Amino acid sequence: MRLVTAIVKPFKLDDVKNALTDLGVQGMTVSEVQGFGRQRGHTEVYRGAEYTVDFVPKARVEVVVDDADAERVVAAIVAAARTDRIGDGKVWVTPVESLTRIRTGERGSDAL
Amino acid sequence: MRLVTAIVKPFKLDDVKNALTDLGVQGMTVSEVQGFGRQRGHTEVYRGAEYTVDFVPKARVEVVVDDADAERVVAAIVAAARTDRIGDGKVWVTPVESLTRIRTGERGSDAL
Amino acid sequence: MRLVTAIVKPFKLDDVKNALTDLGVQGMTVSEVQGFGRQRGHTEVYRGAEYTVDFVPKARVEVVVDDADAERVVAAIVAAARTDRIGDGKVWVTPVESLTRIRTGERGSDAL
Amino acid sequence: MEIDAGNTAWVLTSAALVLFMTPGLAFFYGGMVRAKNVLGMLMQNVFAMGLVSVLWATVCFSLAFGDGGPLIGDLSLAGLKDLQNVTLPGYTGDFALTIPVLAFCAYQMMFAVITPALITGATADRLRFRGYATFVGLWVVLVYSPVAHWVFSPTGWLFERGALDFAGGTVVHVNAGVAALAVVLVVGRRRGWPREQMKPHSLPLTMLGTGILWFGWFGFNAGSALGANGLAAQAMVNTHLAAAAGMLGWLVAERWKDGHATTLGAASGAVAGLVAITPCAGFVGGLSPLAIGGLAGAVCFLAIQLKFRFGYDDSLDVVGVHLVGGILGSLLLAVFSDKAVNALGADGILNGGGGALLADQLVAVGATLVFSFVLSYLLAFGIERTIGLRVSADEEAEGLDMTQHAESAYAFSEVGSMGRVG
Amino acid sequence: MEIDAGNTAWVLTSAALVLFMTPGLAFFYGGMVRAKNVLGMLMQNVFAMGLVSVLWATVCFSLAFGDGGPLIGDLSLAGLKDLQNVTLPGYTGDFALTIPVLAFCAYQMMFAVITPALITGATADRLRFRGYATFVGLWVVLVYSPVAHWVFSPTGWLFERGALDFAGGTVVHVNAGVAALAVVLVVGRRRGWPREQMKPHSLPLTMLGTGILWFGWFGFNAGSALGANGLAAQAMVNTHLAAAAGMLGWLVAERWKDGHATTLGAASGAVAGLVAITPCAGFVGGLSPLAIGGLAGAVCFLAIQLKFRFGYDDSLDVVGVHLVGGILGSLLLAVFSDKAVNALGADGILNGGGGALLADQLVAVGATLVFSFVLSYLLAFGIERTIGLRVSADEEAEGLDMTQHAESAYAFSEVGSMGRVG
Amino acid sequence: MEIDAGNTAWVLTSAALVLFMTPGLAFFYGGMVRAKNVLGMLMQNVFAMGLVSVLWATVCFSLAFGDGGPLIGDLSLAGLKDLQNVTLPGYTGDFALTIPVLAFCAYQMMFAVITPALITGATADRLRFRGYATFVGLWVVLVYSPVAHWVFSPTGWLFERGALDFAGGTVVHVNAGVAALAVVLVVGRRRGWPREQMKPHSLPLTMLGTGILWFGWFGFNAGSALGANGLAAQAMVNTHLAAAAGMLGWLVAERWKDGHATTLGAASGAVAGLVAITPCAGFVGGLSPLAIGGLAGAVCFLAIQLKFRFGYDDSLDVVGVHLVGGILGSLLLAVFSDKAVNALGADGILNGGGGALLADQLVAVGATLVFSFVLSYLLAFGIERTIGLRVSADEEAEGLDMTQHAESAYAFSEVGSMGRVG
Ligand SMILES: Nc1ncnc2c1ncn2[C@@H]1O[C@H](COP(=O)(O)OP(=O)(O)O)[C@@H](O)[C@H]1O
Ligand SMILES: Nc1ncnc2c1ncn2[C@@H]1O[C@H](COP(=O)(O)OP(=O)(O)O)[C@@H](O)[C@H]1O
Ligand SMILES: Nc1ncnc2c1ncn2[C@@H]1O[C@H](COP(=O)(O)OP(=O)(O)O)[C@@H](O)[C@H]1O
Repeated sequence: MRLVTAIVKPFKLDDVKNALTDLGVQGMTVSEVQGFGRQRGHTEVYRGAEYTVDFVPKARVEVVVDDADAERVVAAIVAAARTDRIGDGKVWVTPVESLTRIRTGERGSDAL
Repeated sequence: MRLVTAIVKPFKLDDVKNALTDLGVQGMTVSEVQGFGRQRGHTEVYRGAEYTVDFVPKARVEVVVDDADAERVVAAIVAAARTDRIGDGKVWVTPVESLTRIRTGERGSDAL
Repeated sequence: MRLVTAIVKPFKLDDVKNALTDLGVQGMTVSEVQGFGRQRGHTEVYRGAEYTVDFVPKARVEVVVDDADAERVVAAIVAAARTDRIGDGKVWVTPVESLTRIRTGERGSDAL
Repeated sequence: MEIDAGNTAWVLTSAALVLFMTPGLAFFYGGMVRAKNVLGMLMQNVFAMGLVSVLWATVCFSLAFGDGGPLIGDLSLAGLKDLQNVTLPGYTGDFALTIPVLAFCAYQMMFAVITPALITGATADRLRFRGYATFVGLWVVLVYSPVAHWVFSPTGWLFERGALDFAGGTVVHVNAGVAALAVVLVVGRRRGWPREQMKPHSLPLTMLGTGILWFGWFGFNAGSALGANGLAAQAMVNTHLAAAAGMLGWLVAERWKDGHATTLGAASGAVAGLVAITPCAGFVGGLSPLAIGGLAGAVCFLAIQLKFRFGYDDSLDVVGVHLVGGILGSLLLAVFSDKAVNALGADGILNGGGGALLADQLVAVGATLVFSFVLSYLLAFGIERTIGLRVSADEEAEGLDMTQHAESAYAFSEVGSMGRVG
Repeated sequence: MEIDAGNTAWVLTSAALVLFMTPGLAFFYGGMVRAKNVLGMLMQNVFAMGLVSVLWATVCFSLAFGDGGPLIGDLSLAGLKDLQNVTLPGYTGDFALTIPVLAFCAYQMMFAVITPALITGATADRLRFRGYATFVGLWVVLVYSPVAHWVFSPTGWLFERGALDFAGGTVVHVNAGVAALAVVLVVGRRRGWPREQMKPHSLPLTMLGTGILWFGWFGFNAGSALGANGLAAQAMVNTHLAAAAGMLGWLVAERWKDGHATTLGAASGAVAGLVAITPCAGFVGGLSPLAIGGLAGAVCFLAIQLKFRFGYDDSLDVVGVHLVGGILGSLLLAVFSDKAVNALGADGILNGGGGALLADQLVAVGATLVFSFVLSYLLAFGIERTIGLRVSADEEAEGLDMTQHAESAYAFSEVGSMGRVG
Repeated sequence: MEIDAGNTAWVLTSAALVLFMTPGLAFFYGGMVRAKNVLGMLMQNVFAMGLVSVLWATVCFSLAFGDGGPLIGDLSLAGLKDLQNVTLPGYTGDFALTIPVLAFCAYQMMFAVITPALITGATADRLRFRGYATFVGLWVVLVYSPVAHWVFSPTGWLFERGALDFAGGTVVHVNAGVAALAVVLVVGRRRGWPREQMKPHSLPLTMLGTGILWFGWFGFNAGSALGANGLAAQAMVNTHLAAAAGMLGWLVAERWKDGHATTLGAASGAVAGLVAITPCAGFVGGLSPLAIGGLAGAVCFLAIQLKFRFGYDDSLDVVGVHLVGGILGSLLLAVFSDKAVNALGADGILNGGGGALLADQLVAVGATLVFSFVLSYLLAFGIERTIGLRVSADEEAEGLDMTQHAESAYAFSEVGSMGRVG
């Protein structure tokens, strides 16, 4: 199986979630992250002292999928998260050797 | 080596931690995540407006282990995190090419 | 490509970020995590009741890099995050099958 | 008539209580917005404490209580010129002050501060700071001061006509409520509303604001007796009971409609009750505050649903609570008013006063609605076209805190707040 | 005796201060619970401001201060029937009021509001809202009103007997504290207690509550002089010094036992000192408040450990602080009381008064303990068996905020609070 | 002269308001520090409410207002010995009290509490609790009490000389501000300052503190009239207008320098204006508070940049705001003072009083600066060398909350706060 990890803009998360459910993906795991990249951070001022924050809030989406679905999932995420502006994020795919559903102990695709 | 990643119910985290330490696992990394899946979210009401929250708080556990231990670790997590109710979560295993302990620079199993 | 994941002490994050940018790394993703390991947690007291907290706040850094750069990146992180005290953390490397830049759809190294 | 220390002590205390309401309002509203806009909200309210106070001392107090005609005061008191020795026009005979004019001026100043601040709830998350500042300054001079003169000053035309407003049902709540509607119509909806979820980022902060508002409202209403006497005590009892009944009224209504009694509902209902009792506080007695407050709680709960029906984004329900609650209270006063409670008042319908008072109340409410709506709309429109009153789409997405004030409200985690100085 | 404006100003101010204590208590408790239960806690307290106030106006004030016998008032004042012209039974001669009866009624109302609210700390995280609402309503009528009559009304049997309680040591603290114990015994422990960790989710919120409580307590105690005079000043000094000494007493005790002086300890000790000085505030002088407060701080710190010994889950230590502190203060009064401070009081043991006062205090404390415990237990038991007073295991795990009120307290991150409307 | 109930009501109210300022200060400062140090900050402030109050009752009140010479009082009033019957030295004739001495004692006690608390902002994030506690105790006895005697007591040498300080410009702000500088020089900078970013962890908490401080300051300044009269009203108006103008002054200055009007700037400017008006509140009139406050806002904004120039880590700008603002206000008083406002005052330069008052003010400021700086430095130095005043590098990195108090401020997520009960 494959693990698709995507870093997207937080306000795009809902679109990504919907795109994936439309594909029939049944579940995903999301977390809050801070991104560093071409998209610069911003500057804050407190009592005349300037603070530069290099990190930008992003959402991290993890989806375990069958090997066959990986490419479609990536494409769906790219399509849904895209704003054509710097900072849209990345998607990467890594191999998964086994997946287990805790509730039932099912393995592999059945655990999805 | 292997990286075992588990998504579990937050209140089960302590049990998982204890199960792993009983197995002799020396360390793990935990993070807060939001889960989407068969377990539905909930509805909130603010001044008469209904808000549907699709995500459920989960805990994400990462453990790097020797190849030999991966299966036992997965089994231990499944046993400890199980409540037999929807939303118990998943465990997946991915390959790790190298592990380094920052403090000493040790590699591989020695870094555990 | 490779995904380098590092668990470091939060106050070392800035140094790690700078070390990586010096190496020419253009981006990374950071998240807040709780670590469990040799470095023990601490004890809190509320109205005479002692609470033991086993987890220590850590920062998790993820960097996708070209295969060729993986080792140099790991070394740079180790050098930057090291304080020679228990709890400095770990770095591990996992294989990445594909990387896509959402904004442009570029794949592989071009997506970095 | 000479100064009474007891009355002065109570009015000074009340002035302090009313001042405290503006930060209270800031927290009440601030807790309801998203975390990226909370400082913008707090700033809009706190800034009113600065700008409005300066304008009050320089011109507004004189415009509101100076010796002009029935429509507006004059500039004779501008800059607080020797208030030690002056007697305010109309404040003679039954209305003679037993407190220093400066104490009265300070007390009224706090009303002028909080009234425009009330508007900020309706326009949450989308006002440009510079445009907002301009609006507030002009509004308090051109809208608040005249209306305060009409209703509060014994020389004002509505006061002389016999309209009653003990502590600001029309001057404060109807006035700010309808102005809020006008500004909302000019600046439009928040992007994503009503589809996108914009839930309160900190209800405990909102509850803090609620507690401060309830506490301060005793100064607002009971202080309007301008003395420490039976009338002040009556006003305090009425204020508290209306808040209590308002809470219960709202909770019952929402439990019946949505199946839940919510914390935010309890807070909102209490405020609705407080708004509605404001004009009535010193004119009614017995259990009427329970009727007035309870009705206000239920009616305002239903009223806030209208924005979805008609599609105006009254973000934190200023129209639904302050405009509707203010009108309701001003009219219910004509029902429950009782001369046995306040000889300077009038008898309402239930006490055999007939409809005379109701007519006066309708005139007062109507005049305030028209005048305030028209001027507020023109002001907002003019500012939007010149300085700009609404932020850009990007600024709105990034949030007011960052874009208007270069700050962020919270930094709980080391990781979240990394960066370097300079 | 006629109305004095200065006295009225002070009592009105004090009423406002006491009202402010209930939100203060809500934050004091709310900060100590887990984030999933904070709204449930705030709601329980704020709701008391609504329901209890309405009941007070309709029946309780009359039951407590109306013209009944030594055991309970009557309904002659129900609905606040023309309080302008009435003289309260017993409030003649030395006890004649110099303030409007309505001001006294408002002031006492705030006491009735906060007393049942105190109970919520003991039952944190596990009460069903509907059952709680029922309990509070019945409790204030059936338990609070009679006890207030016994002790506060000059026609009450404990008052006549000579028992002293300046501002509510028995009526408020012993009464609420023992009721808390009763309800805890009915509803049982939180799941996981004491094994599982349930640490405070926001100590700054708790410190805010502490600040508001300390501030409001001046109205609670010094306001009970019912005038602005030397006695009120003495009560204020005593109140402040007892809070200060309570803080130090607690900190010393915990530093000695656990090795740390904690922020929560400072807050808890101050409250313990304030509880203990409440009955004494207008009867003692000199440095006795330091002794009373300091003792209370240390003793209450030790007392809160008892719940672990005996296994009752007094979650936020209402029993350990209010019951123990209230009893301690009521009895120490018999030691430090001084007629030189208050001619209407009595001399305690240290001032040559012998044990007479101690006997009366023991009777007052004992009567309150028995009456309040029994009725509270029966009420809680009856409600648990009918409406249900405790939430289900799943509801408890998910938290009161979501299950009782369909709300969540905080939404700091966009990711955390995603979702769609409707 | 006999007790007046109205005056007493106002002074009791003011005492309560001033007490409330210390928690307010705690939140104002607490919001500005990092999340790992917020409890340490709150604790330092709240602890002053405990320790200083006990010392005030036992010795300090007597040292400040007892019958000594021009330099210091005596111990005749130590332990608040029968204050009912005493007349305070110097408080006769024009200065005769119309309130109970105990009310005056309570009121002054609150000033003694907040003054050392002001210092904690400068030394944020690095004081060892035990060392801090020792410092505060000694400081209030050895530094605060004498200075209060010099300036406030009619028998003090600066008072007799003719120096004016209505509510504590020198006694409170210059005194605490220069002491803060001394302690900072002893303990040194926070590790990482100024390179590392240490941004405020909760500006809403800071805004809460601001609201409470503004509210309480009415008690601080208007209460210093020691009565409810025209002077108190004047002081209240001046206080409010100076806060308002201070806010605007700061915002204009920072917008011009950094291009942004910030929420923290609004709060800081209001406090700067309040500090500067403190000595002047009861001596100036008309629009002078706008000039004094506006100047203070702009000047303090510039003053806080000095720490970067000179490299002292005045962490939360106590020197820049309280020392600079206090000196500024004390000297501007010599410009704007007006006998028409207060016959017991003097005419300043603008009112034809010439430079006489300026000379007295310079002496008062100078004497306070030298005395407080030297003693504070020696105290801090001695404690650092014995008990230890600064935490270790590791403790500083881990934070005061954990290392000094074994607590953590927030636990919003279940995951973040896992663990087992020890
Ligand atoms: N090499 C990388 N490894 C891991 N995450 C990265 C990497 N490069 C970028 N990211 C993540 O992607 C986000 C967007 O990248 P950025 O360079 O800002 O814009 P874009 O992807 O449009 O070029 C960053 O905020 C970061 O979270
Ligand atoms: N395909 C997936 N990829 C990643 N995480 C998943 C996936 N499916 C489910 N999860 C995670 O597992 C959690 C539980 O899944 P859910 O379907 O709700 O229950 P169950 O695991 O019992 O079938 C989800 O909340 C989500 O965090
Ligand atoms: N087997 C593991 N898998 C994943 N993370 C680990 C593992 N062991 C340790 N960690 C992470 O590394 C951090 C440091 O480990 P620790 O044993 O405390 O110190 P050190 O790395 O110096 O031996 C831990 O807090 C945890 O976050």
